[in-house]
Amino acid sequence: MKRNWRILLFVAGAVGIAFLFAIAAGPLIHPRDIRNQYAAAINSATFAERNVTDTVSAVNFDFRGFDTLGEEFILLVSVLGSLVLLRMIEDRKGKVLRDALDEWRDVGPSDAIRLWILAMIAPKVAFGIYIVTHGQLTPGGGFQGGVILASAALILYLGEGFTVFRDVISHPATEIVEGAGALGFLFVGMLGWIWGRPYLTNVVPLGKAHELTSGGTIALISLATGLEVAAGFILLLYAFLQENLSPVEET
Amino acid sequence: MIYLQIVTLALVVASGTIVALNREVAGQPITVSLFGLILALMFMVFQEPDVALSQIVVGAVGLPLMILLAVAKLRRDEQTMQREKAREKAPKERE
Amino acid sequence: METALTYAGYAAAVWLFLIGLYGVVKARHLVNLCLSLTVVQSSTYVLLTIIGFRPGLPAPIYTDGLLPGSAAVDPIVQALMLTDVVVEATVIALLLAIIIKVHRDARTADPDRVDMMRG
Amino acid sequence: MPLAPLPIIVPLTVAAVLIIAGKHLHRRILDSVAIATSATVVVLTIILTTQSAGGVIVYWFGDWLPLSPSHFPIGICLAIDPIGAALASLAAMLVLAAFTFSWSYFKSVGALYHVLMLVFLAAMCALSLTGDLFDMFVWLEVMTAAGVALCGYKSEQSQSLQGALNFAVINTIGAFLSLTGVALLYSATGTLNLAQAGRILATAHFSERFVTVAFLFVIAGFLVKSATFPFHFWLADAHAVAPTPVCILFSGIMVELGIYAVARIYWIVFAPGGQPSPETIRWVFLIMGSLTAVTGALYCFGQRHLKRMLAFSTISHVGLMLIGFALLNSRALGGMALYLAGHGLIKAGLFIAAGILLHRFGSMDEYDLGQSARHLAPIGFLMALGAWGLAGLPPFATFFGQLRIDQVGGEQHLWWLRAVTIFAEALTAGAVFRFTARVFFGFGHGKSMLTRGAPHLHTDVETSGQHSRVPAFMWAPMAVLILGAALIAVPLRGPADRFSKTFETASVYDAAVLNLKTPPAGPEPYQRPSPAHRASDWWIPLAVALVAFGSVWGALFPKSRESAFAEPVRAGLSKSLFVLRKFQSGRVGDYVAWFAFGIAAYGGMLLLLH
Repeated sequence: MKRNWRILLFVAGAVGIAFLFAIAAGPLIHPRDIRNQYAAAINSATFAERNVTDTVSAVNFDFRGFDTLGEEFILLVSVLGSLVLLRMIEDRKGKVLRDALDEWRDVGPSDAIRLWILAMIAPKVAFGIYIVTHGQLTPGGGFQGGVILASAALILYLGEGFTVFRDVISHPATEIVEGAGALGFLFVGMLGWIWGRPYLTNVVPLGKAHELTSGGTIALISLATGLEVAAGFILLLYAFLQENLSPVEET
Repeated sequence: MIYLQIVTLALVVASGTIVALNREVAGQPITVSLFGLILALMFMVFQEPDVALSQIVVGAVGLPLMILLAVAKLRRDEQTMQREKAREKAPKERE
Repeated sequence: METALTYAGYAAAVWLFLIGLYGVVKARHLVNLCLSLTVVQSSTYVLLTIIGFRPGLPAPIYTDGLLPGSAAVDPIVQALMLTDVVVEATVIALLLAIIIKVHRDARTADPDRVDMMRG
Repeated sequence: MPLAPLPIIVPLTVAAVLIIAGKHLHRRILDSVAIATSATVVVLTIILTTQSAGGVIVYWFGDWLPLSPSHFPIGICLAIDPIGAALASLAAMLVLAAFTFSWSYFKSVGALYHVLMLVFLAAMCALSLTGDLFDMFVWLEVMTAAGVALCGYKSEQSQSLQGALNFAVINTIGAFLSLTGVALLYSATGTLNLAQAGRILATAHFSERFVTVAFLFVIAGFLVKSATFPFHFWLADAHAVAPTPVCILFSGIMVELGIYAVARIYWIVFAPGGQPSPETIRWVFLIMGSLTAVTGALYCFGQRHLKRMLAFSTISHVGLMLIGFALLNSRALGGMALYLAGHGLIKAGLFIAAGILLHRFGSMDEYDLGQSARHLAPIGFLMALGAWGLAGLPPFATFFGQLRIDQVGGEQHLWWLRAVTIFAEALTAGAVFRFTARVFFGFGHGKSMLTRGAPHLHTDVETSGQHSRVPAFMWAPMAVLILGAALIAVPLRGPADRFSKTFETASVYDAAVLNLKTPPAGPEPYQRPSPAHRASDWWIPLAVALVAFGSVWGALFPKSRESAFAEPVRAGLSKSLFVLRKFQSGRVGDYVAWFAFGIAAYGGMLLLLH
């Protein structure tokens, strides 16, 4: 199909879709009370039933935890898919890999600057852990904290180069963490069975509100999710970084 | 507050349009990262701190980094291909 | 005034959806095609945000000051978006990985010249 | 402990364990674990099917039962009826067949192949068992992600992944539109539960235009997944790059799950309120189903690459299934369910045949293979049997399914549907017959005019080990699948009729899910149509067989006889194929343009046809 014909076809379709959107705006513009019932029910149930202050985390990891299980597996499958696609291109195990940043590292920064960069890792990790573990109290949780933890690994790469990054990350180990995160989620879900309750039932003691131990399984699932998300993003980073490096002949 | 909300919506539309219509590839990581930040701002002003945090860490840092690395990789491949093409051509010219 | 905000948000969502699709249709480079997808996706975020927003009500975080269980904006749509934001980023990464591979095999990044599947 | 969540949790757990431990396990152990897991899921889902025959099984995750006075659901539930559970068990059977086929011979990278397939299985089970709208979207996305990853799985070979890219882009866009639809529906009803949404739509009186658009957007992602016209382009491209075991799942069950989801969403959410009106739904989906069936059949006959041929045949048969849904009649729906089961098994068997050819000869191209497979006559015989089943001839389940659909079409005075059926079944079966006759039995000379312009694709060998023989792990599942499609037919007829009635009765489903106190009257007992009525359509299979034979003869011996009748037919077909091939451009931009146009066209029809 010629490009112009394609654009014409698309524009015709787009005008139609815009029209469809336009006639479907009614309930959104003039909302009725029923729209609010789910939100209201959850907002009032979260604190009363779960001692949790961040409602969104409660929805994610408790009320609609099964959705989150699915979402986690989308993440897992996408990460594994990217690894399959990128890893097979060349086998570079054990080789010294360098990129443009390495040249900068050779001449540019003094050890002091490198130390500064590395010193940033600690607060970053601490922040990530904080976000992962406080998901039931304040905005945050496994998904956000996991990505923050992964970005700590990025700093390691910036400071020390890919070879060190690779050795610290050690790809099989990270994959194991990734699987362990998924397994952790599934396992916490199974806890309910021990008490003869349905899957994903929150059977762990709920603790006191406003405290770190509140929320029961919400905190545990958040932790497992944090592990999986962190490992997933590190693996992606690893796969994409490796694409941009060339092996050097050792002299 | 409501004006701020309308302004952020306008910003989202503008930056989204730029991302969709941008023909440049090299600049895309920057525009995507900007778009991600503006989305995060929108989540913030619409009382969605959880989503905003998620969007900041992913949309403004994680995703643009992947794009940057992918674009860099594509460029490297492009150069390799050109070099190969040049190498294929070179002997013919000598003849 | 609140209705105006809803209209604006809805229009923004529709616009982002269509302009993102347009970006996919006319893309000259596979990376741009892939990034236009993120624009389409952000349209669902804008729509969900508008649906969940309640003018004047706070975020559903009952930490300080906010009476537990009192009215707040819709937490469900936020939960739907929150996971989606993170997960779709990995899906985009998967697409980028495919693009790297396609580019290597087809020796071009123009989506219109990658068409071995004709007929 | 209730079994309900196990078909989803078991494969996911095994997948997670394999990520951790898979690197150190021997290949045979990995295969055994995967086969054992999928066999377990088969057993579990069959038990669930029989259990749910007594009534819809409802399972609330997290013990979040609906709120007590208002019956308002706040959690996510599985709502299992016999049709959904049977579909899940079909999925598990096909995964089992795929794992058996790939026993040790299929090249595998660590445990990743097994992990991805198991996640795919869990997603298919979850999609067929869930009772929540957003949950359907999530598992649809899991299927897409796992499918794309499995397409890219062979990537160490120099095969273009363009098919995977097309698959990913168009399905992701469809899913986004579905999410938009879910959001719109949520903005009106304030719930994500299928049953609750249906009840609210039935009582709250929203404008018909709004409900129609919400319906269209919600099902958009599933229509794309089901590869119906004009969203079908990606399917053939994806099949061309997907390894054989993955093709089994794509054609055998994934695409059909799209139709299932459309039917489920319509009957539970939208049918109770009567918006969009049944008359509209009937006409729109009859038209689109017929278009899908006819174009798919044309494309199918015009292919020379076996996988691509089978992929287009899937599109055509999905069109027939869509017609089965569109008749909005429980007997037709039962027919569709029978057809779906039979088609899934047969198609899986035929893909295994393709895998065997690739294993033995390193090609799947009709003309490249020539007559090279003549000594594999048993495989050829099985394949011909499969084509027989595709034609909807007795004793296969497809025959009984198609007969039901045609009978209901006759009752509704839609006589032209029979022409569509005959055309679609004859051409799709004819293509496979043609391939079999040429490659396995050495018939035919010269290339068929209709395959002119068909892509000549190179397919990499995907198996290792001895290529000089066909291991039992390959031919045995093929035989079981194809013979199974015949054996299940008679025993499943009664249940299919009965449970499709349950499937269509939203009040029973709602009562079970929302724990309503006064259970409404159950579905009216199913009544068999009078024998006289049933007998009237026995000529259709005969017509299909005749047309198929004619098409095969014409294609195998193109120069044999220039009859005044055959020539115009051949010219007409080849002209329409010439036009159709231009649409199948392989460019994702075109597909997205068709998507936008298709959605607008659907919308126009839904709003205008009354």
